[in-house]
Amino acid sequence: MKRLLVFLIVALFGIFSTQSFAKDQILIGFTTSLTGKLNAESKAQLQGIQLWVNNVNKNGGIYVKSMGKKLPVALKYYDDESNKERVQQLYVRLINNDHVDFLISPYSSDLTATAAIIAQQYGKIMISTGAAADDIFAKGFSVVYQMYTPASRYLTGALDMLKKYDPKAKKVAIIYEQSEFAKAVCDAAKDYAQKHGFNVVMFEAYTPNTTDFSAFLNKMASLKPDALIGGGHFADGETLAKQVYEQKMSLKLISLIVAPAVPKFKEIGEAALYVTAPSQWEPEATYSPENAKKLKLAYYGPSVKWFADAYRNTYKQEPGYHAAGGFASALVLQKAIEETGTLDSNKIKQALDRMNIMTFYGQIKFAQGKYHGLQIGHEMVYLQWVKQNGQISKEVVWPLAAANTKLVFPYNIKFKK
Amino acid sequence: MQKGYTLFWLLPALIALVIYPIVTNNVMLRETVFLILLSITLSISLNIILGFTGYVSFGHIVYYGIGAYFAFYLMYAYKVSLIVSIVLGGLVSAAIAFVLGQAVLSLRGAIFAIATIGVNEAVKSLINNISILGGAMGLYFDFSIYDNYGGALKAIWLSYYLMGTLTILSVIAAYYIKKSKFGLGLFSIREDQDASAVLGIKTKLYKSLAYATSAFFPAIAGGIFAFKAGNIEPSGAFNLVKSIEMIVMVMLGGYGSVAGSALGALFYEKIKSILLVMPYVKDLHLAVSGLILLIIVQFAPSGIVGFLTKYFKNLRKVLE
Amino acid sequence: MLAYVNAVISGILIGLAYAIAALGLNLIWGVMKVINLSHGAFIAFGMFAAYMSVKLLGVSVYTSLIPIFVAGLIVGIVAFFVSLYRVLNAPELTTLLSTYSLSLILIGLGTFFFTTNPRAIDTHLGSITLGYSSISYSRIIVGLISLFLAGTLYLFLFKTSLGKAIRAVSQNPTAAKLYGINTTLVLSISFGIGVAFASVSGALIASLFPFTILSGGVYELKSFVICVLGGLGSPAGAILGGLILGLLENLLSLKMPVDYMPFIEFSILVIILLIKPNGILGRR
Amino acid sequence: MILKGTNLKLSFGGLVAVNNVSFEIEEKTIFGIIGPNGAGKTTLFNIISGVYKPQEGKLFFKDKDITNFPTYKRARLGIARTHQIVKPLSELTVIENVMVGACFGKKNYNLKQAQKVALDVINFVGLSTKMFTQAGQLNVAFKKRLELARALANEPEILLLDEVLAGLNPKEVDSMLNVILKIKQNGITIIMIEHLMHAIMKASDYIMVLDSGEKIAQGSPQEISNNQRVIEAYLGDPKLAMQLVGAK
Repeated sequence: MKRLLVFLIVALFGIFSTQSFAKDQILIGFTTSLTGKLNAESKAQLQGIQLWVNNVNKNGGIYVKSMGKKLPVALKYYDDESNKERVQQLYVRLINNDHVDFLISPYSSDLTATAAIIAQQYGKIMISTGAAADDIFAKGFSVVYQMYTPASRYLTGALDMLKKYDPKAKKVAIIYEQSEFAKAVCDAAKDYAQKHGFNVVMFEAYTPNTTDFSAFLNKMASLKPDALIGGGHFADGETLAKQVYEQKMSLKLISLIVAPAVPKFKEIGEAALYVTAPSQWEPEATYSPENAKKLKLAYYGPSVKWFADAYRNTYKQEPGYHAAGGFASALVLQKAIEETGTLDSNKIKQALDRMNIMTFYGQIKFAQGKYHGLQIGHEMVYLQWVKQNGQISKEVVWPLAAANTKLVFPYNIKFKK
Repeated sequence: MQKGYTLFWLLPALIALVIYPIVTNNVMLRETVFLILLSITLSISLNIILGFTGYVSFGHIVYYGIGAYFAFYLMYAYKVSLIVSIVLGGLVSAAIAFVLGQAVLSLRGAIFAIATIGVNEAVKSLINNISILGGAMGLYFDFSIYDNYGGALKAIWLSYYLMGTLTILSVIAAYYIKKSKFGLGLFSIREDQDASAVLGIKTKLYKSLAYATSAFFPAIAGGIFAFKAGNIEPSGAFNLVKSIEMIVMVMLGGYGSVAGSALGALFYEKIKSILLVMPYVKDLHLAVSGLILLIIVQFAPSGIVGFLTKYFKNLRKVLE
Repeated sequence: MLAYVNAVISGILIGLAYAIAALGLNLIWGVMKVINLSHGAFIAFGMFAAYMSVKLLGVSVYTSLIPIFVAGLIVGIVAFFVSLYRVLNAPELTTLLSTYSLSLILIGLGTFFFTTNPRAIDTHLGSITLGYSSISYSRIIVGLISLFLAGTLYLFLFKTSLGKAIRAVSQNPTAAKLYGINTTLVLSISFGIGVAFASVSGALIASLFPFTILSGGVYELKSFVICVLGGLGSPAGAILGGLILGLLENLLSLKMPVDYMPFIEFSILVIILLIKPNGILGRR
Repeated sequence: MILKGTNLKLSFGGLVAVNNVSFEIEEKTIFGIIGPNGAGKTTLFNIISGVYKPQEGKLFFKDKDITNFPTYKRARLGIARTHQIVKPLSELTVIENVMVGACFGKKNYNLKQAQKVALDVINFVGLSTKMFTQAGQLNVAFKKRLELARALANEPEILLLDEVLAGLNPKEVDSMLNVILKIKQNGITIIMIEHLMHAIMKASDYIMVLDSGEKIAQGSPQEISNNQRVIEAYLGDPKLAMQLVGAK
């Protein structure tokens, strides 16, 4: 029996051992959903971050003043399978086993909310991208910073659009995924709609992974709304748009979060046509140093055109906002490191707290106080899928000041052809 | 039933396991051991209804989830202290199991198994729709909650100590139940329920009590886990896959044996972590664990303990 | 009113597809009293078989049903000998775990080859308009194929000697053995048919909705509910249960949030098991 | 009078298994029940031990109405039984099997006391060599003894024996019969179902005859073997009829 005990202890010693190494790189850790339902968005976000790494290392790395040299950057990431429990285990691992210097969040508000807890528990700075929920930032986190325009300002523009194009359209149906982010968006949209004289005839959630929307659509058809807004993530949003099209729903406006803003959305063909979506960023955006000067902000990092071209050249794909968000999240860290000249968490935190800059991705400024870390600088744009010369493409249609083409209205015009 | 020697080695071994990360102050190791302890608690508890009483509770994770939700909500909404919350969570979960047991334990065999899956899925989808419990997104602590425990890092250690204590208590409880008159009654029910009733055993009461006991410890474990994680959501708390993993642990170790279910949990976690980091196998870990399970079921249905005691009869007293 | 008509029609159509999935599960339970926990994995197998046929071979998803059925039959018979043959007389825990391990292997391999990314098969058949909403032709076709499959299974079970042998074994295995029925053959074929039905239902479902390698689990759980509703072991019950579930899903959701459906379904499962263990039409 | 049944009736679907059966059993006697296959003997046992509830009629134990008592409560009152198809607790050892009987029987012993009682009973029925064998591994004869031992460990006032002699060879039958008679001497009332005519005629003080669920005769072994109706009832089963006549 004693022998067994000794054996057990020895075995434990053998199995777990840690090693240390000299500081010769800046290590940034995160998890990404290489598999699972969040795969499409995660991949774009990851590519955005990787583009940043390649760009920084091409120039020899980031100059860290306290060390007197340029340090290359490296990424350490794991597949979180779009699974919350996995996210928590892996972030503990990133912090304690891989000894990463900084964290970037996983994709999606749900995964970010759980990762944020671990980051906060161990006091590691985490830049959250791909997470727009507001209430993550009402939990008293002091080391988590948001890149996305928060959910509460996500779909309100769609209602403004509807009012502008058809002041008589009052009936709105809201169908959203049961997820942190979609619920936050749609709760805020519902409040906004009711405050502005709309009649919310349907307000329902569907479980994540829903594939059959016929029951929703059937019910919706009988309520005859003018507009459908809502959605959740890519897979469900794409399906919803497809089934709306198959059932020839007579709607004036559809605005769904996430899915239509992903370039892959056009694969559903005709069903994609005239669907609108809010977007964090589009390659057509007009952020520039001149623009920044007008707002009395410093411009930092590459231009919109550089990013869009570099992304296209590297990945042979159109950049979407997930990719831009990924790149920008790392860019923010780079700015803070260069500014403070250290890798010290406390100093970096102070730099982030006072940051207010313009980048290719737009303005970036984080809230202080009760909602510490919430993004308050960045603004949304709206895009619509249209057909030009037989090609389906997306154009920025809202706000009018930023639009490069006019909204096609109403949505159901396509059934009448 | 004579007292054996199982606890004489099992308890010191467990205590050594719990203490090791504390002594070395190794955080990664603590995380690993925490999960092992959780698994041991779950498998030891499931063994009471599955191994002792013979009821295949396929959706047993429902009690873990109920306990976790109850405790989490007390802490989240009413700022009740951790210990009180988890104990209440355990009691509530046990009470629900007792009441539900009155009905579902009248089903037998595979039908009972299906019914327990149904109970788990029903509770999960119910909570998905209760907005004060956060619906499908679940609930998140405000971070200030950890301040009451001396900050987040101390709170994580606290949950580790609690999990260690719980595991040791559950092992002791399971062993003494097995060695008691109550345990004898349960084993009798497992072998032949009708004959047991004729012999004077209050079968319904005994089954329900066993069911409640086997719900109690997982519920507390759920509360501790949720506290440590800082959040809770239905698909994690009522994860059917975890439920089936519990059964696999009991089977791997040996149905009905306390030492067996502890060893089964340890081995299962070990195999899983090895598979997860092995090159080539990593992406196939699900398929490989399926293959291992298939081999156990087909060729060693009585698990590690059954295999050992078959060839080394003397081991029987130390592997109860 | 039209909303109800629509709901009834889509309920019946989808209910028939559910019924095909449940038929596979029910046949296996009826014949060998085994709850096949690899059912969902075989549904996923069918989904991906259909997906591969469409993407790689370019055949229509409906044509692919025939090879998928045959493949399902063969895979099922092999699966029977691998996972069940040795343990048929063991306690139910063993058969549950044995079929579950099979499911782990299949899903594990599936995840390795296909990842868990969502896929979809486009049928592009358009839709028929009824009042202010429409029903797609692909749903109608799925309903009709399901009906055809159910009819064929009925003819097989009641008109062929093998089918009669299957029914005999399911009603009284000992007596069937005494009458010289080769029970091993009957059991393996029934398992094969069960798996073939699961696979074909997977392919049918895949022609309507997007899916991942894990989607089978959802339909497996639905199949449990259906079997319990209609009576475990009764093929006719599976059809009835499928229709009830399809109608419930579509009709109830007109009056209450759709999200409550899973709760209602599983509560029905537990309650029926407790008060009418032989299904809503069964005797106590 | 220790046990009394009045107008007991139980049917399954259309089949009446026990129809209007009444009986009274005196303390410290052996009460035999015989009848052709399907006469309802085991069903009657199941009614007495509480496995089934009768649809009509009442059951009294020492003038107490126990018709609606659950099974376990009857065991605790002092009614123990064996099963026609043995029900060993297969994966438990012989001594554990018997301890179950002692623990949950009339005296509600704790484990220590139960162990003592179990040892006595095991010696009494002659199972001491098999004490630590798993019950599932015993042969039929030993399994029958185990059934008996477990029931005895309940320390009952009434012992129901359902064909404990079936399947035993003549030597085993004799030794089992001796055990049964010894049990009677210890002051326990025995009700036994048996097909082995010579054995039951020898052991019983009274015999009740059932046929198709109905009681067709009751009396001393002598009276029964001369009863015309009983012989007629057995004509369907010539072998038993011969035994019946031969046992005169």
